[in-house]
Order: sequence, then structure tokens, then C-alpha cells
Amino acid sequence: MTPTLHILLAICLAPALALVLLLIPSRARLLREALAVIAATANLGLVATTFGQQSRIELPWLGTGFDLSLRVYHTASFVTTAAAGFGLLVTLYSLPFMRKHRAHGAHYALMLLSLGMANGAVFSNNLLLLLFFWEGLLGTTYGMIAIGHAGAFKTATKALIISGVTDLCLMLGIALVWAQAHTLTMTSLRLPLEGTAPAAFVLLMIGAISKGGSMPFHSWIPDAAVDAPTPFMAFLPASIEKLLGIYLLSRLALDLFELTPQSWLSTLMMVVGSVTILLAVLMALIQKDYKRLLSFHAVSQVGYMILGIGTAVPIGIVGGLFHMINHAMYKSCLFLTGGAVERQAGSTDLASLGGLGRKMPITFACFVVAAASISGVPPFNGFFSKELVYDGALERGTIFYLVAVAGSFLTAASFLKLGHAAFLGPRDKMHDGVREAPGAMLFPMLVIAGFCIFFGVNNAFPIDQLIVPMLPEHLIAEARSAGTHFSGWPSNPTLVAMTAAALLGALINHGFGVKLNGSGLHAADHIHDSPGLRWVYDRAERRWFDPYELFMRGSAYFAQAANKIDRANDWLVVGLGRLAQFASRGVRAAHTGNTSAYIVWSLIAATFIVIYLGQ
Amino acid sequence: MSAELITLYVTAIVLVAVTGLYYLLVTTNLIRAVIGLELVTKSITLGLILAGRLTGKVGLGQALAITLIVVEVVVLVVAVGLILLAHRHTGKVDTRGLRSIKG
Amino acid sequence: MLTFFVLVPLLVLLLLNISWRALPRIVPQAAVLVLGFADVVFGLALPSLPVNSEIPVLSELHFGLVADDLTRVFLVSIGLVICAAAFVNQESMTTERSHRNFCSLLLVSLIGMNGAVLLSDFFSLYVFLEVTAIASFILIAIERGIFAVEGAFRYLLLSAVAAMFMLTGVGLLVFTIGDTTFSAVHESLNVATGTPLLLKMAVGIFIVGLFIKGGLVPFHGWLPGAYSSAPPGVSILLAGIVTKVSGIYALVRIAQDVLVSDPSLSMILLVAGSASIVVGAIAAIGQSDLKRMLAYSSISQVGYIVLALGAGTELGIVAATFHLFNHAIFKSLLFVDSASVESRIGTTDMGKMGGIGAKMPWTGTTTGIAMLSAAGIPPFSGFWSKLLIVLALWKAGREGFAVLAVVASVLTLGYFMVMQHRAFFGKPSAQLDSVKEASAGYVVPAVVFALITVLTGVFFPLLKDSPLSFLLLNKGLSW
Amino acid sequence: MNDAIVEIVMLVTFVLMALWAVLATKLLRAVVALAATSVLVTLLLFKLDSPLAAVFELSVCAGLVSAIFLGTITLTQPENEAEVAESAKERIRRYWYLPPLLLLLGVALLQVALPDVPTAAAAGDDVRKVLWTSRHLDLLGQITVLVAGAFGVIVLFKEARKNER
Repeated sequence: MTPTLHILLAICLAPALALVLLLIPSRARLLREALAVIAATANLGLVATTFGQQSRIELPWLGTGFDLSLRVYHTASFVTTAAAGFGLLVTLYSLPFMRKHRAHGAHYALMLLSLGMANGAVFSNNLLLLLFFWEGLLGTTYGMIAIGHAGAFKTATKALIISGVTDLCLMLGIALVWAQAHTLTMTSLRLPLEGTAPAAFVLLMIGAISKGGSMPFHSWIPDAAVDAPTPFMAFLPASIEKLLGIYLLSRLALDLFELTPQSWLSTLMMVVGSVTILLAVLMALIQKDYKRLLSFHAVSQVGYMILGIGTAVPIGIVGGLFHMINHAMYKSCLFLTGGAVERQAGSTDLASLGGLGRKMPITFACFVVAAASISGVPPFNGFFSKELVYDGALERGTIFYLVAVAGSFLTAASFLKLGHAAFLGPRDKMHDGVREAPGAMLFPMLVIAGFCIFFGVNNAFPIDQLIVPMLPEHLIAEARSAGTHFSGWPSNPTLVAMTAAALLGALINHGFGVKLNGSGLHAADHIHDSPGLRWVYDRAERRWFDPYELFMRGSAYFAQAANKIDRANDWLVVGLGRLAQFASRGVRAAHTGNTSAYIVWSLIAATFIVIYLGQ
Repeated sequence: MSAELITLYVTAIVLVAVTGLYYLLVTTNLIRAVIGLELVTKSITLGLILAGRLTGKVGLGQALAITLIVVEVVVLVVAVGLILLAHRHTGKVDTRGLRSIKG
Repeated sequence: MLTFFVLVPLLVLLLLNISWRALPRIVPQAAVLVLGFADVVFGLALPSLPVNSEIPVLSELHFGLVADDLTRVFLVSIGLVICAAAFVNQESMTTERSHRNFCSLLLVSLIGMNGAVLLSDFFSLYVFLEVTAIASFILIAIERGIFAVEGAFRYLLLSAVAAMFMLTGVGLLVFTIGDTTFSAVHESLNVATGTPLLLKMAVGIFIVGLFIKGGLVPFHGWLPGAYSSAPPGVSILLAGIVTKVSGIYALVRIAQDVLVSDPSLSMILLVAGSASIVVGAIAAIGQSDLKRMLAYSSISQVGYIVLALGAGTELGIVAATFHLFNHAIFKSLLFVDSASVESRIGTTDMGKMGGIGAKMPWTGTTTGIAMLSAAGIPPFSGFWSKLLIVLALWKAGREGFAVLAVVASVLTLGYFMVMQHRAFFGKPSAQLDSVKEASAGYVVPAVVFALITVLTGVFFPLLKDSPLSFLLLNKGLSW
Repeated sequence: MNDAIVEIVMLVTFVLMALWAVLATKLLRAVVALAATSVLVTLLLFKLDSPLAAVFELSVCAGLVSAIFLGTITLTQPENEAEVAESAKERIRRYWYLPPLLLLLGVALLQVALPDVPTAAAAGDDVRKVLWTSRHLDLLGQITVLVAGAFGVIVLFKEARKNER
């Protein structure tokens, strides 16, 4: 196979099979499922075999001198392989989970379509082409949320609007890049951060971190966690979108712009990362729903990656990128356990769960591995990537480090609460008949949990073989000359001690909370009720910190005289809809059905045209 | 042909066309609307012939006029067929019976 | 060439009607399908066909035909839409006799449109457009319901007014240069140092007639009524191709061959195009009847085409033609889907459809594809043509109109979302329990059109170097 | 000179007949007036050296069209006199702006057209030759139009009567 054909196939095969899949009638469910698995496997095979290849493919377009170029190289192979792997696992997981879902075929088709789009975005070597696939992914996100339950339409719209706005930023950023560099080919871009370049960087960064789900563009994710089918959460927000967002962010920070630790943009990224870590984890701590809690962590963890890459020092970048792949693993694993609980116990409301650990031991074990991983417990993978990020953050400023460790503490606390509330504690009578999830759902969880352990214990393999080659030459050289070791046990014992203290603190805090509040579910309530934070939480629960909601609410106040709608979201949809309907009524009223009137319109317009031409 | 005579021709053509168009617009009787249409067609036929005559292309003018007459008579036949159908439904030949599709 | 596209259908038409009773129902149906398909095939393969007449007797005559890429795009579109209309009609028309009449009139319409896109003369254009229009009047009223009669009569009156304008234009052409061919008018416009005012006026008045036939705001009064009152197969024909050939094809032809990048023509096109986009979209939002909403949406989409022509550049013409092709495909698709819904629940009132997408998955999915294509969402073909339109306007220095086109896209998405939300999404109501997917006669054309939309969209970047490059008129574009 | 006066008289009569067709209260008279207008157009066509078109106009428009109209009138209900008068009043009230508008359109056309009037040329090419050498596409169009008209009659007239039975 020529490289061109290979890559085009990687981009087109999955979407093409998705179309074929839609053509299969819904009665032939098995055929659909088989096709979905085959397509996901083929996709994995196609991208995995690009490892080690180096090539560029130019597709001349419209003879305009504007080339749609694709590029195969280490980073792209790595990111697409990871995405394809998750795609395959989530497909397997969906087999039992989505079996009874009414939009069964659409789910698989959209998943395959997303895989193709993701491959396209990562392989494109041209910003405009990347934008095309980026927007395509937006469409599939919309579709996958919308096929959830009946009310999901609204959440889907919210996601569409937020991501649409940030994609607009991306578009503007691309335009600025074009204005400055007169090329959109990524390999030939290396812009110094001067003139309009910082603006372009910020705009492109907004596009990237919004796909990654960072604050303040995160607010659709927790809503989607409740409304969309669980495999979607494990598939897009937890893994594929994170991979893509951080991939683009790393390309921005490493290749496309000359980002240095001295630049204010580096500091900006670190601030965004820290704020995301802290605020999202605070929100996660007080959630009372399994999936919603996880989704806030999906936001919080992306903060570590942004923080790591934002440090612009090699160790931080390596940490951020390693965290990206680690996070994709443990977070999708956690969502999968959430889905298993939802399917078997019929609910994800923590208040009604409890004591499931004995009923669903394998699920519980996977949960423990993933939760330990996300909390940064050694020797799981999350520990090592977090340590690298800490190292980088400390190099840039103690405050960032402290925020990161505080985030770790709160993460651990919230997972202790989650595990306690869901799997331990008294068992509800309702759940007596609960059994372990079916094998097709357990298999992906086990595989991912296994990888969590493998990437932790044997971290030299992923770091040295996969992550470090993603860095540009000069950074590798810089690190080598400074004698930095990325893999192996963290070199700074003080940091490890701090982490251990934080984790221990979390455990003590949890015990204290359980004692104080009586149950695992309420173990974090004392944090919620503590003097300074209570005010913040009250407002956060009323969605004061959600820019989307804020904007919507502002509009609602503005229009309150007209209609009393508390949810600003509704106002936008309903209000603009009303305005359009009002205008429409006017236009329709003009169409009286009187033919003479129609002819007179034509004659008046014709008179104007004749007079205009006669000038 | 003198310039004055040509002016007179053009004036007459425009007047008849305007009359027919006006009638088409204001009448409530479907048959009368079609009569208005016919008047406009006649003035256009005359105009085509006049234009051909003035540029020395009488043959062209005639050829166009003949085709025009054939086409317009078929349009008329279809219009009359529709009027008869409307009459069968509403019992009248009134434009006000044909105003139900609106908005 | 003429033999293929005009004489053969005419002969078939006459033969079909000589032996009236003996033929089973399938024969006229097959004839229409074969001739429509022949249009597609010859449209795809045209450069290899001789342009002059092949029949010895007629070889003396030169018909002044044109067969460039613009013609090919239209021949393909005509063939596709005619086939779809015949398919759908086979299912929806109840009586044997009206089905036969339908097939015959479809052939008349085919002859009219084939002729119209091949010829190169203002008056002949009028004649063939009238052929198409007359076939359309009769087709709309073929089931003789009162609404259909009203729609047809209104179309007839406005079409007659359009004919008056076109004939006045032709009269002025004869009066000024004594010739009505495109090339002669083009030369005369270029020869004089200052463009002769009357000649330009003649073309301008002719164009007013085309505006009426194409249904641009404010010349559109007839269009919603005609589309919504016509039988399903006829709506597809009208919306998919008839109004496009009768109004827009000629506009493109004039912009390409006659009044090349004329500033005053550009201004008129830009204003009429914007008015159509906005008014059509706003009117569409408030509709409760699916077909009527699609009719207003047609007005809005035609506005885009005309707006692109208003750019006055080669890229604008390419964008307009490509959008026209896309529009023919996705609008026919939408009307096919509305026909299949109508076939199952007997109404096109969206209030009575809620959640029918779950019951009719093919119909729901293909409607979604068409809607996304119409709104210009990648990777469907509509995205590319809208992108080209915006680019063309921007390049031509009409930034304001480019912004308008983008903003109006949101309106398009808006009314289609309203439509999807009301008609296809949501929980099916209890009355729809027994509803099943429409029969193959509806689903097959819908899926074919959906595939064309998707494939054209996905492979658009490769279109330039493919045998299908005529869809972009084979122009050497530069941004 | 004498010739010109004849033409002027014919033009004036042409306009008057058109006005009569419009103003006639009885539909039948309006049709007769239309036929008379047609006859005058025929005469004017003869004057403009276009005999073939004149013959067509006479046979088709004055003959066939009038016959169609008469048939329609007999097939439909007669109008109510009072309603006709009423609608005439209403039309003046509602559409007062139309005549000025239409005249504006006409005058705009005249203004442009008149300065360029070419000097009259002698009668030129033969119509049959023109039809057969350069306008045969139109002939094909005519044939198709007539076929379409035949279908119009089949669909709109014939079946209508069958259903009534």
C-alpha cells in the first residue's frame, strides 16, 4: 500500500463503513454490531501500522496552489493509535450497553465517523484541513449527545453553541496565522511570538483547550454526562477529544509558535491550567451523581495537561503529554465502570447506590485501579505523569505547584467519596438482584486497567518510546544536556513526599468526613460547608461560573420584561425563535393569496430595475 | 415610415399593453383576467412585427410572431381548462375563490 | 446532439400516445426513466458527442446549440430529478390514466428543459421555457383538486407576466440589433464604446422575466402555492429542476456568455439574491406545512445562487452552478422525503408528524443529510458550494454580502432545526404507531440523492481532477 | 399621406377596441371587442408587410381564441350585474395607484426607446426562409407546445366531464 492510499484509507474507511452500517436495517442488529467492531479494528490496524513511517502527502486542490497536505509522523501515529484503541474498546463495550437503545445504528455510525474525523484532524498538515475535520467532529458530538434521551436535544445544542463559538476563535486564529505567515502548512510554520502572533496563539489555544474540555468551555460536559449515552462520555469527552485538544495544544506550543518559558503566553496557559484544576475538582467534590462527578474530573484533569505543556520546559511538557494518554485511559475506564453500574443497578445517583463492591467485584477492582491512578497513587500511571508536571510547575513558580498538589488532594478526596458511596457502605435492598456486568463490558475495562498498571510500573516504555520522540529536537537536546531523566522513579524525593502527604491527608480527611457526616456520600460535605467555600459553591450550583449560562442569563434579564424564563438557554432558543416567528408572521401576512398583489410586487420591482438600468 | 408615425405606433402598443395589464390586475373575473392577458399578447405581437419592420428584418419579426401566437394560444387553452375546473369546484369564475393558499 | 435530447424524446412521446390503450403501465414509466437516465449518461459523457446534427437530412441545419460544462451540469441534474419524479409518481399516483398522462407530460417537460439548456437564442429560450411551464401548469393540476387548480392558475398568470417581460426584451433586441442570439447580443454589447443603453435595457427586462420564473423575492408570489399544492412527484420536478432551468439556468448563461461582469447587472443580482435569502428563510421559519416550508427554503437557496452570480466573477459563476447542482439534489431529496411521509400519514402538516423519524428511519436520516447539506455543514456538498459562494463574494469585494450569506446560513440551520425538531425528532405520538417506512419507490431515490450529497461532499477536494470536474465548469480557479 | 392617415385611424381604433374590451359590462361584448382588436392587429400587420403573421393572427386569435372564450362563457355561470358594478367601484378604490405605475413603466420604456428609432428600412427577408433556416428550433418548440396543449385538453377538459357524469 502506498502511504497516500494508506492514510486516505485511514481517514475514509471508518466513515464509509459508517454509511454502510446505516444502510443495514435495524433488525439485522448483529450485522451492524459486527460491522462496527470490524471497522473499529480495521481502523486500529490501519493507524497502528503507520508507526515508524515518515511521509507527507500533498493533494492539490482546485488547482489553486492550495494544497491539502497530510503528514505521517510519530506524534500523529501515536495519537491516532491511542484514539483507535479507545474506539475499539468503547465499541466492544457498547455492544451490550447500547443493545436496546433506539438510536443503536446512529451511535455506531457516529462513532466510526468520529474516528475518521479524528484521524483526519491528526494527520492533516494544513490548518484549514484540520479545521474541516475539527468541525466534523463537532457535528458528530452533537449527534451523539442528541441521540440520548428525549431532553438531550437541549444539551446537544449547548455543546454545539459553545464549541461552535470556540471553533470560530480557531478559525480567526487560522486567519491571523495566514495573514502573518502566508501559509497554513503546519510543517513550514514557526512563528515568533510578536506582532499579531500572540493573538493568533490565544485564539488557536482557545480552540484547542475547548476541545480538550478546559474551563471555561467545559460546561456542556457535565450536562452531557447525564443526558448522553455513557459510551459517548468514555469515547469523546474522556478520550478522543482530550487527545485531539492536547495534541493541537502541544503542536501550538512546540512547533507552530516559538513559545519560551519567558513568554506571558506560557504563564497564561499555566494560569488557565491551574484554575481549571482547582475549580473543576471543587465542583467534582460535591457532585451526587456518578457520571456527573466523573465529568467534572474530566475537566479538572485537563488542567494538569495544560499546566504541564504551558510550563514550556521539557519535563513539564513530557508530563503534560504523558498525562494526556494516562488520563484518556483511566478516565474512559472510570466512565466504563459508571456505565456498568448504570446498566446493572439502574441508576447513577450516588444516594441510591451503595455496597455494590461485593456484587460487582471486577468492576470494583477496575474502579480502584483507575481511581488510584487518577488520584496519583504510586505505582499507577497517573502518579508518574503528575510528578513530571509538578516538577515542571515547580520550576516555574511555587504557586502553580501548590495548586496542582491541592488539586491532587481534592481529587483523592472525591474518589474516596465516590468509591465509598457506590461500592462500599450499606447495601440498598433494591440492589439485591444486581449482578456483575457482561463480559463484553468487562473486557475493555480490564484491558484499560491493565494498561494503567503497565504504564505505571513500566513507565520507561511509554515515556521514552512514545512521549519523548514527540518533542522537537532542540527540547530533547536541552533536556539531555541538563541531564534530565523523564522515566523511572521521580528524582525529587521532596515532591514525592509532598504527594504522599496530600494523599494521606485525603484519606484522613475522608475518615474525618465520614465520622462527621455519617456516610460516605456526605464525606465531603464539611468542605462544601466550610466558611469560604460555601459562598463559592452556592453560586457555582446556581451556575454563576458557567460563561455560557452567564451569558444566557444576562440576555434573560435584558428580556425579562418580555418573558419570564429562568433558564437563559431557553431564552436564546425560545426568544430568538419567537423573534424569527414574529418576523415570519409578518412575512406570511403579506402573502394573502391574492395573485394580483403578487403581480404588483413583481411590477414594482421591475419598475425599479428598469429605472436603475436607465440611469 | 415617418418618426411621428412610429411614435404613434409605440404609444398605441404601450397603451394597449397597459390597459390589458391593468385589467388583468384589477378584475375579479377569471375570464376577464385572461382577456387582459390576450390584450397584452396582441400588443406584444404588434411590437415584435414593428421592431422587425424597422430594422429591416420583417422575416424574423414574422417568424417570432407566429411562434408567439401558437405558444400563447396553448397557454390560453390551459388557462381556460383551469378556469373550468375552478368553476366546477367553486361554482364561480371569481378570483376570490382562488385565494385559499396563503401565508 | 439535438437528436438525443429533443427529437428522440419527442418521437418517443408521440409513439407512446399513438398506441394508447395497448401499452401496459410500465412502458411510459420505463420510457421516462430511460430518457432521464440517458440525460445523465450523455451529460457525463458529452464532450465526446458530436455537437452538430447526426441525421443526414438535418445536417444542413445549424441549430446554434451550445454544449459546454454548464449545459452538462444541467443535463445531469435534469435527468436525475426526472427519474426521481417518475419513481415517486409511480407510487403516489392512484389512477392508471393520470399516471400515463403524467409520464407524457414529464416527457414534454424533459424536452422543454433539454432544449432550454442546449440553445443559444433569447427567443428560443422563451419558447422552450414556455413548453416547460405549460407542462408544469397541467402537471400541477393533474389531479384536479381545487388547491392544485389555484396553485396552477397563479403560476400561469405570473408566468404569463414573465413571458411578457421576456418578449418585451426580445422585441427591444430585434428593435436595436435585429438579432436575438446570445453571441450577437454579446458582440453588440462589446462593439460600441459605450454600451448601448437600450440593448442593456432589453437584456435587463428579459432578466426580470427570468426572475419571475425563478421565483426570486419579490417575484416569488406563485412559488409557495405551486409547490405545496402540486402532487408529490410534481413538487419534486418543480422544486428540483423546473424553476432552476427556467429561471436560474438562463441567468447563469447570460452572466457567463452575454452580460459578462456588468456592474449594474451585478448590483441587481446581489439585491434580489439577498432579498430572496432573507425573506425566504424568515418565511420558512413560521410554516407549519412541510412542503410549504421547503418551498420558501427553495426561494432562500435560489437567493444564494443569484447572490453568487452577483459577484460577477468566474468563481462566482462556478459557485452558483455548483450550488445549483447541490440544490437540485438536496431539494429533490427533501421533497421525496416529504412525499414518503405524505404517503404514510396522508398529510404534510408538521404538527401531525412529531417523531416520525423513529418510525421512518430512512426518511428521517436522508432528510437530516439534506438539511445539513442545505445549511452548509461539512462534509456535505452544500458546505463546499456555500464556501465557494462566500469566497467569490469576498474576492469580488462584496464583503457585506459575503457576511450576509454566512449569517443567513444560521437562519437556514434555524428553520431546518425547527422542521427536524417538529417533524422527525422526539417521541412518536400514539397515532403514528402503525406507521412503517415508505415503500421502495420513495426510499431508493432518497438514498441515491443522499449518497450523491455525501459523496460529492466528501470527495469534493478531488473533484477538480476527476471526470466530474465539469461540475466546477473546468475553470482554472485561483483564489 | 393618405396612407399614413389610414394607419393612424387603425391605431386609434385598435386602442379604442382594447378599451371597449376592458370596459364592457357584459362578458360576451368583451369577447367580441377582443376579436375586433384582433382584426385590427391583423390589418396593422398587413400594413407592416407581414402577411403570414397577419393570417395567423386572424385565424388563431380572432377565430380560435374567440371560439374558446365563447365556449367558456356558455359553460360557466353568468355574472351577476350588481356584483360587476360593485367590483368596478371597489377596484377604483383599491387600485388607484396602478395606472400611474404602469404608465410610469411604459413611459420609462418609451423614453429609452424613442431617441434610438432607426430609420425605416425596406421589407427584407422572406419569413418562410427565416423560419426554415434559422428558427427551426422554434418550430420544434411549437410542435412540443401543441402536444402539451393536447395533453392539457385531455387532462383538464376531457376527464373533468367524465367525472361529472
